[in-house]
Amino acid sequence: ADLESVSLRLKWLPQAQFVGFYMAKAKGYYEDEGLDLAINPGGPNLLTENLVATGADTFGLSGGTDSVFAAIEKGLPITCIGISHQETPFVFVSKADGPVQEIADFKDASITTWFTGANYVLFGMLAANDIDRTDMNIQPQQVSVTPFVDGQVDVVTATRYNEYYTLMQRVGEENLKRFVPEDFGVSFPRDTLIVGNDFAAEHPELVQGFMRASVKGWLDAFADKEAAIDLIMKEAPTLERPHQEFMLDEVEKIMLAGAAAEQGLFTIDMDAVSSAHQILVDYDVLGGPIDLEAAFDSQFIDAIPSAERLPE
Amino acid sequence: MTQDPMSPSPHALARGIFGALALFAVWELAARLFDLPSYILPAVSEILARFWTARAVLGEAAAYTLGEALAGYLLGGAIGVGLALAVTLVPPLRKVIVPAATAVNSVPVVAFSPLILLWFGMGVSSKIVMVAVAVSFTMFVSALAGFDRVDERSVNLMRSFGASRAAILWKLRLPTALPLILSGMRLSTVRSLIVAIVTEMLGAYGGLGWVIYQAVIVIDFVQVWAAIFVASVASLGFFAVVSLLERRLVFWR
Amino acid sequence: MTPAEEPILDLRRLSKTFGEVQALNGVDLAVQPGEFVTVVGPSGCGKSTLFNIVAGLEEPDAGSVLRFEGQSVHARQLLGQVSFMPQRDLLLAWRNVIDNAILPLEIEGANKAEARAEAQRMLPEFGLAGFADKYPHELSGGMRQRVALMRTFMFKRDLMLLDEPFGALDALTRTMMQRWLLDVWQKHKRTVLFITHDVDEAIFLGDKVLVMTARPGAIKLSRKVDLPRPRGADLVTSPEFISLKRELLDAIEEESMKTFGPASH
Amino acid sequence: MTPAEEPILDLRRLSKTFGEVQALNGVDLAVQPGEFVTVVGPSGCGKSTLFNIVAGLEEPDAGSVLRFEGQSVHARQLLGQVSFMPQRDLLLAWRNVIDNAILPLEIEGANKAEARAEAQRMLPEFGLAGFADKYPHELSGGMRQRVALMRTFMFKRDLMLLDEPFGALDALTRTMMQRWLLDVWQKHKRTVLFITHDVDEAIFLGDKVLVMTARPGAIKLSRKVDLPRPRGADLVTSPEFISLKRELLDAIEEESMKTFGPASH
Amino acid sequence: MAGAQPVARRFGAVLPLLKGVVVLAAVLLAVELLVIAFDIRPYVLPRPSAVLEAILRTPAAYRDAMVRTGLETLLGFGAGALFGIWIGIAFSRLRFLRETIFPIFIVSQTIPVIAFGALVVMWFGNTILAKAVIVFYLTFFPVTVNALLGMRAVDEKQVQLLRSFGASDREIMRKLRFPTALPHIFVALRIASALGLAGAVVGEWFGDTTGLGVLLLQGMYAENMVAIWASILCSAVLGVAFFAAIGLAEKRIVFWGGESA
Ligand SMILES: Nc1ncnc2c1ncn2[C@@H]1O[C@H](COP(=O)(O)OP(=O)(O)OP(=O)(O)O)[C@@H](O)[C@H]1O
Ligand SMILES: Nc1ncnc2c1ncn2[C@@H]1O[C@H](COP(=O)(O)OP(=O)(O)OP(=O)(O)O)[C@@H](O)[C@H]1O
Ligand SMILES: Cc1ncc(C[n+]2csc(CCO)c2C)c(N)n1
Ligand SMILES: [Mg+2]
Ligand SMILES: [Mg+2]
Repeated sequence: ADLESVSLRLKWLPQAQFVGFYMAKAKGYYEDEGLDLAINPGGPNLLTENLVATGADTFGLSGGTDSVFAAIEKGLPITCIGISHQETPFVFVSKADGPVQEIADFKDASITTWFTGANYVLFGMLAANDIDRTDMNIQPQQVSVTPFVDGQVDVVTATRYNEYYTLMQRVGEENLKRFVPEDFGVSFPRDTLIVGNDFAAEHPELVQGFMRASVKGWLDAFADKEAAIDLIMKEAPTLERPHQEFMLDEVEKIMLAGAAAEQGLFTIDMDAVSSAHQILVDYDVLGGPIDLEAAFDSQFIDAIPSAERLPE
Repeated sequence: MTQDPMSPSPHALARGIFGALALFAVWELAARLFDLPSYILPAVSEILARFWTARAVLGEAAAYTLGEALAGYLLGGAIGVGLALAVTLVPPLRKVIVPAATAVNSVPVVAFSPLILLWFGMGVSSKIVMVAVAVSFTMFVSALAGFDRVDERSVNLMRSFGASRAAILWKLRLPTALPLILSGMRLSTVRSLIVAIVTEMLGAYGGLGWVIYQAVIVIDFVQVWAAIFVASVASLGFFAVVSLLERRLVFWR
Repeated sequence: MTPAEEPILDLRRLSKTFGEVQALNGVDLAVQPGEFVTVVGPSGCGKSTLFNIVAGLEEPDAGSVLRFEGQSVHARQLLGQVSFMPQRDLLLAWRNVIDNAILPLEIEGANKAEARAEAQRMLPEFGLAGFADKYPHELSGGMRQRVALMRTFMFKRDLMLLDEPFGALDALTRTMMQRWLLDVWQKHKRTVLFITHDVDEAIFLGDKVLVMTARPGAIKLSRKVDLPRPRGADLVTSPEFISLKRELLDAIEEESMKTFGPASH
Repeated sequence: MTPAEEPILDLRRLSKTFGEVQALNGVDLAVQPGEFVTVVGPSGCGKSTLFNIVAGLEEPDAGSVLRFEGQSVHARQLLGQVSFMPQRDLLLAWRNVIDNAILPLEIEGANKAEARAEAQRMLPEFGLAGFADKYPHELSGGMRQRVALMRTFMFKRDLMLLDEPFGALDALTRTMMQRWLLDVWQKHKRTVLFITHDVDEAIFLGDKVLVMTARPGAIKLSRKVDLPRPRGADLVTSPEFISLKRELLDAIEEESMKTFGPASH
Repeated sequence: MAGAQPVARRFGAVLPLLKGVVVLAAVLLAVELLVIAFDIRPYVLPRPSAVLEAILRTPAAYRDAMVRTGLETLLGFGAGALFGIWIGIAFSRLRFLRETIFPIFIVSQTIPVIAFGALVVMWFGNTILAKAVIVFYLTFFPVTVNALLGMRAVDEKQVQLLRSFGASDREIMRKLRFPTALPHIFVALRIASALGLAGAVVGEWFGDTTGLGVLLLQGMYAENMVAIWASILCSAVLGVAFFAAIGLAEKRIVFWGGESA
């Protein structure tokens, strides 16, 4: 049959975080849906929304709800058609025997976080706990967690599947204390699937097919993690296998958390979306509210029955 | 002979400005004609307008970056010239330092960035070090070529006057090397800013690179371009100042 | 010129070997105070090497005797003792006329202001009046040579070594400079050792002309020049001049034939 | 040398002005085929300017008459018509001896292989046998000059202009080259116009010596040299030589005094 | 001397290489001992043996990365060198063009490419071409500058000599100006080779699957110091190889040593 050439732009380089898409491609699920799909990695300073909006890529696994809001506000013609990480994928970490034992201790602590979205999660957590952040010591976080390990920083931001693994390796999990945003009333769903509006209008069936194939790929990856990790190690042989195994386990938890636990993978939980949206409006990151209904389109993912989007 | 096409014409400045204006005009026209969205290519007018509205942010960032670039530039220049001096004064060092410097320079500076960010933190010091690394090799090569250019006969003349090594260095080698050192410094100006900006994009507390990084995150490409324009103007200014200094100091050509 | 005096410079069996190359082989040479001695010889015969030794820049081979002002010395002891003018002017481009001239005084640690004042006073004598603030690139070839000479003169040592100081000049400018040098020398009365390729020049200037052999260099011939001073332009066509020139040319030709073999040249 | 023949080059009232500077002012000059004419004159008097015009590189001022092989021509019509050797050898560092020599033939569009073969045959005559594949940096100064001369000879034109071809050589090497040039010239019998600063050289080589005035240049004096050929080294001490030299030197001195004023030099 | 020369020539190419390898080995050994002696933590500086071991564990990955990055650099560098020379020639002949365009070229060099990854991907896709274009952009400029400088360094007297032989402007360019500019051009090529490699590495940060830039990035974000040093080592090898290759070419092509006469 005639396959339609399309591409999926990831938010980062190949790693277990994205293995479901590689699995679907390896098993031919995209071809079954009439798609000849190329998986393009991302990189720093490469914005998935941008590439999808200009038509350079068809689909994108973009930063998260926050970057989708920004794109919509700037008028980029894209729509979110599914959310991968149902809850905030990062946590704030302090030392178990350190000065920061509860959220109130953040007040006098030195904290680093990524100023690429994670900072608003932190602000939201502080606000929800009545902590005034105006004269707190919050600094941008660099690639490395070493300043935290060395004790120069009290609180560090970590993705649950990446930096947290490094921290466990270097400090030991028993010596770490986690502050999970959801425990403090804040949630930022991330790793959003997006598509260009024109493409979605012209080829709704292909979008539908893409979602179906992707879901199947992910379920296969969860079902046979050994094979999934093999696949990733083939894509990026210099990665460390134990880390990737840990990553897949964590990603599975995040992808099946919240509303997805009931409704299945890639569910768009509009409650979580609007709560994240509200935080960004409150902090004037967004100039004003955006039309969430138009920006988040559940029709494609909802067309797949929940039973088919959940592991056996 | 007909007029020499190599020498500058009296219209050089006007032509340069004309070229820039022509480019801006084509750019503006293209952006408007094809109705390009700003995430592809914003119109020049839009960028210039942002120049003004964001002048506080951009000005502060430019000062931050220029400060880093300048510090790294001076440090790198000192290291480069210092190494060249060491090699000149202690000839056996040459066999060690020249290949080592070549190897270090063969690695793109960005490859060192994670290490330097780790060793020197996210503040200005890591930027200064990165700029210094990038600048020092150029300066080392230029200064060494300059010191090597010294006429052995002039050295002998100085010796016949009873001059010490230090006197020869100060009164002869350094001035002889000055033209090449300064042309190396002129080339390094643009590079020092670029390296500062790129390093800021990998992690910083401020500066043009930081502004660009933030702007990319919120898909504000007008801001990105405005920051680039500022960087270009700053580079040209830096370049011009050093060129002027060069003309002042190397008056004998 | 009182030949009975003790020589200021006295070289005996002076030899110099660079690795495989023997540059000088047993040079014997005595220079009296106030004497103007000119040296000619084929290219590569070791003239500059001889000067380098006397200026203290190179040590001669063991067994050579080097006496200066009556004392046996190592070459390096002569560093700073002899005023040396190398083959080209070697002016420093970033120093103006005055500052180029006072360079040796500066190195000696003299007071800069005083040195400058002294140089300023000497300018007219060197035909450089009004050029104090000019930089080398603003001077003609002849003027640059005069600055270099002035620099050598300001380094007040009893013995001056001039290595082809006019080598780079055209014949006419060179003639002017020669006359001028004799003028200045006669006023300052210093001892001069002067290398040249030009036999006319050697005779015109010297109290004594030395011809060196081809490499390894030694003194082949030494001739007193008994021509009256001051010497004018018409001297070159006088019979004594011509017969001396003939003798010297023959000696040089014999030596240079050794150098300019059919293939080696 | 038959003076009755029509001159190959005939210049009348030739003038040249650069902006404010008048370099030449009414040069009158005729050169017979096969003649060897030497030109002397103070530095900056316009000798090179004269050559540049005859080589076709500059146009003279309006009113000047320039006749070549009996025809009135514009200077630019002479481009490629005259073989011109500039003051320095100007060899191309990336071409070996043969390829430097055939450069003008290559530009004429000649067959390269044939040109090379011809150059190869000429090498021994220019004392360059066995040096075909050497590059300029492997040659001594004298050899480089000979390659440049060979290049000029290979560009077979009736008129050759040599601008101080031996200016950069030391006196001894220069003498060797002069003798050799006369040898080659006598074999090839070409017309030569030869600039020099050296009066000895001008007399030694020329059928006729021209003395130019100080700037603006004109012909001050023209003297036939009635000395027998071939000329040997001892010629320079002959009475005729000396009296001619005297006359020329006086003329030059008069002119160069205008150039070397106390401040202008 | 005459006998020693052919031997020296035969080993001429191998000997420095051999010496380089020995020196490199010595340096690595010294660092190894230093790290062990001072008990330096791997996050500050890993042991060279660990780095080598990492490379040997997945040699194909590092080999492929070097081939890919090398190829990108080579393509862009070749194009940049040719274009740089060509535009340098054009600029030297057409003053209007030079004075109008050249300032824009200078300003263009102040744009940090990594800010425009998206534009690069949009215009050139995720192809090797995109990386080559970045390398090209970084390399052509120094070459143009030096080509221009070199052609200006020509001895005007030589130009006149060729004119007197009846040479045209084109012949003067081919036979005189260009060869005179070659030594300057090679200085630029040396500078450009390091810049070009940096361009290729950064270019691979715009969504690529193989290359030293990809490995570097992965090492950076996984905080895998060993992997970072492994990619640094590989790019040093690549960079030195490029530098040496240019040096070798220079020795061959500019055999006369750069002096113009
Ligand atoms: N440092 C050195 N090492 C090796 N050989 C040398 C050195 N200095 C001079 N020579 C050799 O010694 C010989 C004499 O050289 P020198 O410069 O004294 O000659 P010269 O008479 O001054 O020649 P010219 O008239 O060309 O100036 C030459 O063959 C030269 O190659
Ligand atoms: N292109 C030019 N523009 C302006 N002035 C020039 C130019 N060419 C020559 N002159 C001037 O014309 C005069 C004659 O110069 P020319 O080079 O012909 O002298 P020359 O006799 O060859 O001198 P030399 O003996 O030093 O070679 C000089 O004053 C020179 O400055
Ligand atoms: C400034 C900055 N912002 C965000 C992240 C988080 N992040 C972006 S890409 C990536 C790897 C893929 O998971 C991670 C963890 C970071 N590290 N640094
Ligand atoms: Mg000498
Ligand atoms: Mg001239």
